[in-house]
Amino acid sequence: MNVVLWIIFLPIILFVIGTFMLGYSRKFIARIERRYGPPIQQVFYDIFKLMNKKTNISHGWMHDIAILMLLGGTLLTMYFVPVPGFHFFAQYGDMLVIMYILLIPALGMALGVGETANPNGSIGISRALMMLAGYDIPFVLTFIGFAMINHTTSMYDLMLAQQAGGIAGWGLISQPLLGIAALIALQGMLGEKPFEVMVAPHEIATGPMTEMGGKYLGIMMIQHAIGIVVELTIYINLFLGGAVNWFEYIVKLFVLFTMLLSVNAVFGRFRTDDAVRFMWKIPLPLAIIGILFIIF
Amino acid sequence: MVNPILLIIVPLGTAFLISLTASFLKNSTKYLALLAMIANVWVSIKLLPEVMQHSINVVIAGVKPPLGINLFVGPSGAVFSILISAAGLLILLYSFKYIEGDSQHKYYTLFLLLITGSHGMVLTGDVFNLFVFFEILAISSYILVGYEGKRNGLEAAVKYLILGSIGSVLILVAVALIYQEAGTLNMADLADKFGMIDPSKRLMILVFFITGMGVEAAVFPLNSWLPDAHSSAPSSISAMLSGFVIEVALIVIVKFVYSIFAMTEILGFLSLVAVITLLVGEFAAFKQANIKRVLAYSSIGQIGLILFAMSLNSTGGINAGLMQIVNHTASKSILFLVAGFLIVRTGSYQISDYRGIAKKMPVSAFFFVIGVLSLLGVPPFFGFFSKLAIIIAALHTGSIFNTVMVFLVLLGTVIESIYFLRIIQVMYNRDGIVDSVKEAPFLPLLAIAAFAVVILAGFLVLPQITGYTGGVASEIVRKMQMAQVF
Amino acid sequence: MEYAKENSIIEMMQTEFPEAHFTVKKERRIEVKMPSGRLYDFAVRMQKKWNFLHLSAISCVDWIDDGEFELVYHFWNYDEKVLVMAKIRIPREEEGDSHFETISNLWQPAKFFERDIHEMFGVYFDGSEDMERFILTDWTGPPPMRKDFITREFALNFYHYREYEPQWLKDMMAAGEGNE
Amino acid sequence: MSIVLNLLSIALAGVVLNVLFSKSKIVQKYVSLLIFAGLTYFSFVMYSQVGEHFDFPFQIAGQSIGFTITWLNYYFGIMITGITLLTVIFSLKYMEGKDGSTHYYTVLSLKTFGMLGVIFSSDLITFFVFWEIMSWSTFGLMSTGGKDAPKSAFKYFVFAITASMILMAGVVLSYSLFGSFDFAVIHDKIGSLSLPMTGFLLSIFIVSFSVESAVFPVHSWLPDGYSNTFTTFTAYLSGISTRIGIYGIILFLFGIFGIQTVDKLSIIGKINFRYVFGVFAALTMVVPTFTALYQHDAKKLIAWHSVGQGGYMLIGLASGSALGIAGGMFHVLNHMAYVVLIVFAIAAVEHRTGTTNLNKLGGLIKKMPVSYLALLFGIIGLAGLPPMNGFVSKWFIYRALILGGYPFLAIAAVIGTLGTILSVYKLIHNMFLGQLPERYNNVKEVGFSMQLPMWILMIVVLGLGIFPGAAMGLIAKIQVALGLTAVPYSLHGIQTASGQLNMLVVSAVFIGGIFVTWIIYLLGSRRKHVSQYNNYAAGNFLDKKVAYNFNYEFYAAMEHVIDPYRKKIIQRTEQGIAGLTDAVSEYIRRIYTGMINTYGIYVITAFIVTIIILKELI
Amino acid sequence: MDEKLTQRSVWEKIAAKLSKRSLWMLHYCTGCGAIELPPTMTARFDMERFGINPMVTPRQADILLITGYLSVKTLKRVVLTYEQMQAPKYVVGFGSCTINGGMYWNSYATMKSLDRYIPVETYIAGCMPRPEAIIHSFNELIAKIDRGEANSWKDYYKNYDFYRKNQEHTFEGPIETYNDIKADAALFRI
Repeated sequence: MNVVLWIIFLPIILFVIGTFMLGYSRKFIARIERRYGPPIQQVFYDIFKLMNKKTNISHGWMHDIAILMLLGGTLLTMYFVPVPGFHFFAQYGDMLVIMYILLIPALGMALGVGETANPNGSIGISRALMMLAGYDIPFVLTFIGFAMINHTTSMYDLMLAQQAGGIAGWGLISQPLLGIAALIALQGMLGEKPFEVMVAPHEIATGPMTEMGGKYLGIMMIQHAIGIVVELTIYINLFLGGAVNWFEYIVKLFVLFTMLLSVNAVFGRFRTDDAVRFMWKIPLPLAIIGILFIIF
Repeated sequence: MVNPILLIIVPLGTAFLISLTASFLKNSTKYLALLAMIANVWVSIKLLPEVMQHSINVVIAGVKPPLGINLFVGPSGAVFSILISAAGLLILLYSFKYIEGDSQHKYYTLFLLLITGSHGMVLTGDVFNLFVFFEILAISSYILVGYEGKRNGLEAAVKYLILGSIGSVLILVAVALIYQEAGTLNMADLADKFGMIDPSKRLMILVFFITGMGVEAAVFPLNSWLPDAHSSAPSSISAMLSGFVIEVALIVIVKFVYSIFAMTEILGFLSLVAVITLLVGEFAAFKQANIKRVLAYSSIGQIGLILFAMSLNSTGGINAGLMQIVNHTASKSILFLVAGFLIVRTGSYQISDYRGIAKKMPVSAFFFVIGVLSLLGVPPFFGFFSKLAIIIAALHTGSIFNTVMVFLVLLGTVIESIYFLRIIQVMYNRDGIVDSVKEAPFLPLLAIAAFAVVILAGFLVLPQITGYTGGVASEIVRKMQMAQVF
Repeated sequence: MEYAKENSIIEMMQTEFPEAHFTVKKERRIEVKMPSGRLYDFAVRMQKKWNFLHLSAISCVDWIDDGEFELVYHFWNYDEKVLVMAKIRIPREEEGDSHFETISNLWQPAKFFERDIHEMFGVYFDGSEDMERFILTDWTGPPPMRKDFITREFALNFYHYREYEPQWLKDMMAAGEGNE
Repeated sequence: MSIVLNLLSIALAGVVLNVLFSKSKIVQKYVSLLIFAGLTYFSFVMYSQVGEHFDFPFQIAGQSIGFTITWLNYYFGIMITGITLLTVIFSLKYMEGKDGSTHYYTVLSLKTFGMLGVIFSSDLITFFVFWEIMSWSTFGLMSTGGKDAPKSAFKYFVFAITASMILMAGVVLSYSLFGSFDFAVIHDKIGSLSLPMTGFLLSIFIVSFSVESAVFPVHSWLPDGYSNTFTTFTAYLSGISTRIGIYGIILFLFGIFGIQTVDKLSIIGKINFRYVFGVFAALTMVVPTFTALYQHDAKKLIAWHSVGQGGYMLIGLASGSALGIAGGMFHVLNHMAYVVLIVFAIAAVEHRTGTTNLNKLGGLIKKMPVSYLALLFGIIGLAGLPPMNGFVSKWFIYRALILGGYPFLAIAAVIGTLGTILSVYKLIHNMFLGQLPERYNNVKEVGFSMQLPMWILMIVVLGLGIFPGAAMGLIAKIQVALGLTAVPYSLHGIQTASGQLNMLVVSAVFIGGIFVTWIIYLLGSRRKHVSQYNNYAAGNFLDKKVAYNFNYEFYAAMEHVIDPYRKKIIQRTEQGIAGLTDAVSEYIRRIYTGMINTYGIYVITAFIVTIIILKELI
Repeated sequence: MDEKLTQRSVWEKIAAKLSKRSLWMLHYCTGCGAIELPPTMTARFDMERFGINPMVTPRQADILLITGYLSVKTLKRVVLTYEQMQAPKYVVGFGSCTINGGMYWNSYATMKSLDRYIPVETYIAGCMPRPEAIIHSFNELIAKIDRGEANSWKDYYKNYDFYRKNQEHTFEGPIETYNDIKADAALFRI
């Protein structure tokens, strides 16, 4: 019975956590810029206003289906990532499945933005896909390293293996190289500042979101909120030993998010090929050396 | 029991008859030649079943060997005579339409002399007699090469003449040495006595004979006459030259090395020379633009392949070599005959001028493709079985040397398929520019079709063919004894 | 002889253009008045012979009383560092464009100076490649720089000017705070 | 045994009838349709006769030759006949009006005849005979259909003839080693061979099959060859023709040599034959997919991808674990389904717009929705995303590589996938998304006869994605037949001890997620459809004349990153070899100088040399 | 904006209260007022406190800020951008140039009053008002939204002909913005 409850309430819980985290991030960056910054619940207001818009511009049926694919894909990933107290679906699909499901929202958005027939959108998507190629390789390499140690590709078993060893068992501690490489790749995955070239407002008018307005942009923000929580949870499950209760989980979420935000607040924006070169010059060799340690 | 001597006398007689009656028979002399060839084919077919049981020995003019001249007709003699007479007949049919002009009778007399020479070389049992027929063969082919009277034809004929005469001088010296050492000219007798001759003398005989016959058999260093001769001779003649004249010379060398001199230890050297000939032939043909020269070089390549098969010192090898000879005679004749009318119709030797000719001459282009496919050894055609047999024979010996040679042979086939394919692609090119061209006349196409039938139906009658060639191979391998002759 | 350089230049030009009237306005500034027909030849010599490579501007003055437009061509010489202002008068048409020949085949920038003058004054330069409007693209009124064009009156009618008496301003004025 | 004979005789009848009716196009079309329908029917019905053997009446070199049916060639048989039927249905309309269509149908049936012969052969001779027929007919058709088709077909031919010569050497070598051509006999006697000789023989066969299935170093013929001919023929080629090489590799690696003998060939510790083969497969995955980024012609891009996907199949087989081999074999079927679907969509676009140049197309989704859907299903399958079948076989391959302890091969697979996603999005974006140029305003969707194959393949791609069990049953039978351990499978995925994949649950949750999003979507007010010219352009007015698309150099930044590493080693080595043969042939041609005195010197030197050599020999 | 506001439902009141807290401003710097925006956004005056963020595209913006004079060419683009924005949208006229032409009152090239071409929500007087004035006007706007009076965008649909006539009078001819205003009016049941 509680599985059904979890299925209904998990999206709402994660949406709320995600939106508060986004609000917190805007306040955090405002504080760094010595200004008050919007209230914590600002993102709720934004999402509400967007959903309440009277006109919603759509460029074709694919534009709408893409929005469904976008949030639908993220919800799918959310259910498959184990969260404290709920890992019912984890048995049906392992980390490989999660790694591929992560790409469905990206492809959905890409198709929708393509349909809007705006070159700014297309440039944004081509940059986003190039960034994807950049950060995804080190991230998957770190996962492969762990899967080889524990001879399993299921994320839930990896989490249990880490919890068995206490703090020392955490991925970040036992395999520091893989942990750091994955952290840098995570920065790219969340689209934080140094790797934010796909939504650069000044150059390509917020890239993919150029033609998205009204409820389309609202759903994209919902997806962004849930997506951030899901990607952070993946990192936590693989490297920070997962979470036993919700309090530990939220603390880890916010600590990790603050680390990423502090990097975001300080850095400018990489050009696309510099970002890809950075991703293939720093985290990738780190991960490869990490794997070599594991093999020999 | 029909007397094999007819195979030589009939063409010789008709040749002189034609030159006599040329003045009033004018252009109808060719029908006389046709009769002679038909007679030859009939005789050789009749001979074959008898010869398979026991070889026939015919004494000429009553004088018994070792003094008199005798014909020793074994399975090799019979098989080759069928090959020569059948190919000769078809090429004769082809040249009815191909050779015009009033001096036809000269062409047909020389044609028949060529046939006589080749029959003689294959059937004779006497070394000197072999030299005589070799001379007839060589001289008639010199003149035929220069028949068209154009400048490059004559020049090629002169070159062929000079080299050919060097070759015949060498053979003459060899015959003289044989007579001086072994005291006999009869092959069977020579085979018995050859062992007793002291080694240095034997070496000299061997070298003289092989080099002399090698010039005619187009082995690598000695075949420099072949490209010019074949490319400037009339196509029917070059079809005959590379069809069976070279093979006849080759089989004579092989017969001497195996059954008469019985010097099987030089086979390693022969196979090495063979592979060099193959590679030289293929690579030289790679860059050719003139279609006749391409076919000439490819003949050199095929000769190398046949010689390699023959010098494997096993009946399987010789059997495979013989099958390859049959395949080469059929497919190379098709290619030369088709090329003949390509040149006549388009008036140029350059391959690039045949762009899109398949639309205008579909039947000859189709036969050209079949000829090429069979030559390369593509499965459904006869060439595949012969090439397969060669490689099986080579690999059966198991020696590393042969495996390396097999890979070189395969490389040669790859090169060969590339340059032949380039020709086919030009012919079947879509945007053809050749428009004023008509299809070749019916009779030559019929002749080409007959050759094609041999290739296409080859695998149906495969057991019979391998049976005959097997007989020839076993005859060659066994040392010739005097007893056989009587 | 304080303007030695300028006078030497004037002599040089005077020989070729006797009917032109040269005056030295001040140090490194020469003014030339000439009949409009002779201008093209003058411009060709300036560029090819006398090394005045730079045409910095073509300006137009609307002498409405004389009924003429005055076109002023400003030529610069990099070596001598002297500016020559060639002034010519062309008749001024009331309606439609008044015409003059183009020198854009000698100098590239002339294209834009001529387009600008055509837009603002209505002088059509024959032979120029492109006489389209490019500043006042949506302009429907007469050429605005002409003397007979009263901008104030045009602006009020065309854009329906209205005074701005907002309520808060009236209250403030009534309370007397506005003007201390 | 009559089934195989029926198959081959029908295919041969196809060839003959096509030649006979070459004059009237209509009769030829429907005759070939009938022929291939018959072929498909018989190949599906054949499962009852698996295991039978049939011998030809005559022998070659004393060995009997013939056909046999095993589960492996039943599996490939279905694929060949199925795809040929779909291709013919598609090309009924596509080939209208194109010159060379008579040639097309004849050679297509000849090629099917060759391929069926190859997969059903039970000995090396039949295998080689039908292999030659197949490669010659591929060459025949590949040289028509495009303006520089002959050149690329010639390049294919050079590779193919070299491969078949190597194969011939292998056939005869094994005959001389084992005394028989028959696969079963060789399989029994393989153990008796010395290790280096087995290695040599195995590498001969693997090299000749790698040329046909375009493994890394010898793949450069495929992109030009496949993209310059008729597009429907490209579909047929990249769908199944290159996979006959994979069939050969499976047959020889597992069927004849057996996994045990292959594992014995180890050089140092883990680095055994399979690992070396895996490295080549990894290179085949990575290099072509990133070259595909550069292409701006749709057919070339897909041709490069069919090379890349071939790498996935090979790495699955090279992993050696039951899961990996099952993944490799399953990927053959998946790849066939989605790549043919993609090329059909490209053919539909080419049929309507006349071009496949990605820089000129755009916005066709508004005019050709069905082709868009087909391409979408295809690229999701090609990229290997969950709901489609590509994901399942890639998942098998990944797990096999990771758990088998090959991390760097797994990484090559990941890099390959990402390269695929990038270039595959460029394909669908440049063709169907973005602004619709003015000249394609009156383009219509393709007719029913072209849509039918697309719909069928879409159902196959989605069906296999959600219920992989349908094909896994056949693959398990093959694995058992080849003596490998079968993979425990169920209708919707696999259940192994160390992990479970349930595609049904994944798809169900995805549909659930979409439903929830649809509800949120309905919360907002109604959507307002706008035309493509009502777009944000920083305040400028869009008009029909200006092409407001971002198609040209879609991944410029990635090209900057990759360019330094693209040394074009392959092209340079090829030019080198070609130059070498030319130089050698030029040098040798110069031997025949044409002056008589040189010929004289040749004869004399030959004479002296023979004397010297023969003196030692005697 | 003169007739009495119809009675708003409870849901609309709540919606107004929530959506007033998040207004996105189209950073469209047309005139010299644009230089006043950065100070209002950054540390000293920080308009983000009120949930007002600068956005780049009209699709995502609620507030269209016309900062200063508008030449005829720029006016044409402003009308296009306005029509591309998504309702409910509020135009803020910035500086005296938008009210009655300001310093360029007698220029032939600049438009004199903005609300003849697009409905304007609030005006900010001043020849470049200071950030405090901008913040004040934004708060004024937020209060209007809260009271539900900020419906000037409906006015564009109600008397579209008036605006259309003025626009065509100023420009050389009708401009093609691919927006069917009449259909939209029916959509919003105005």
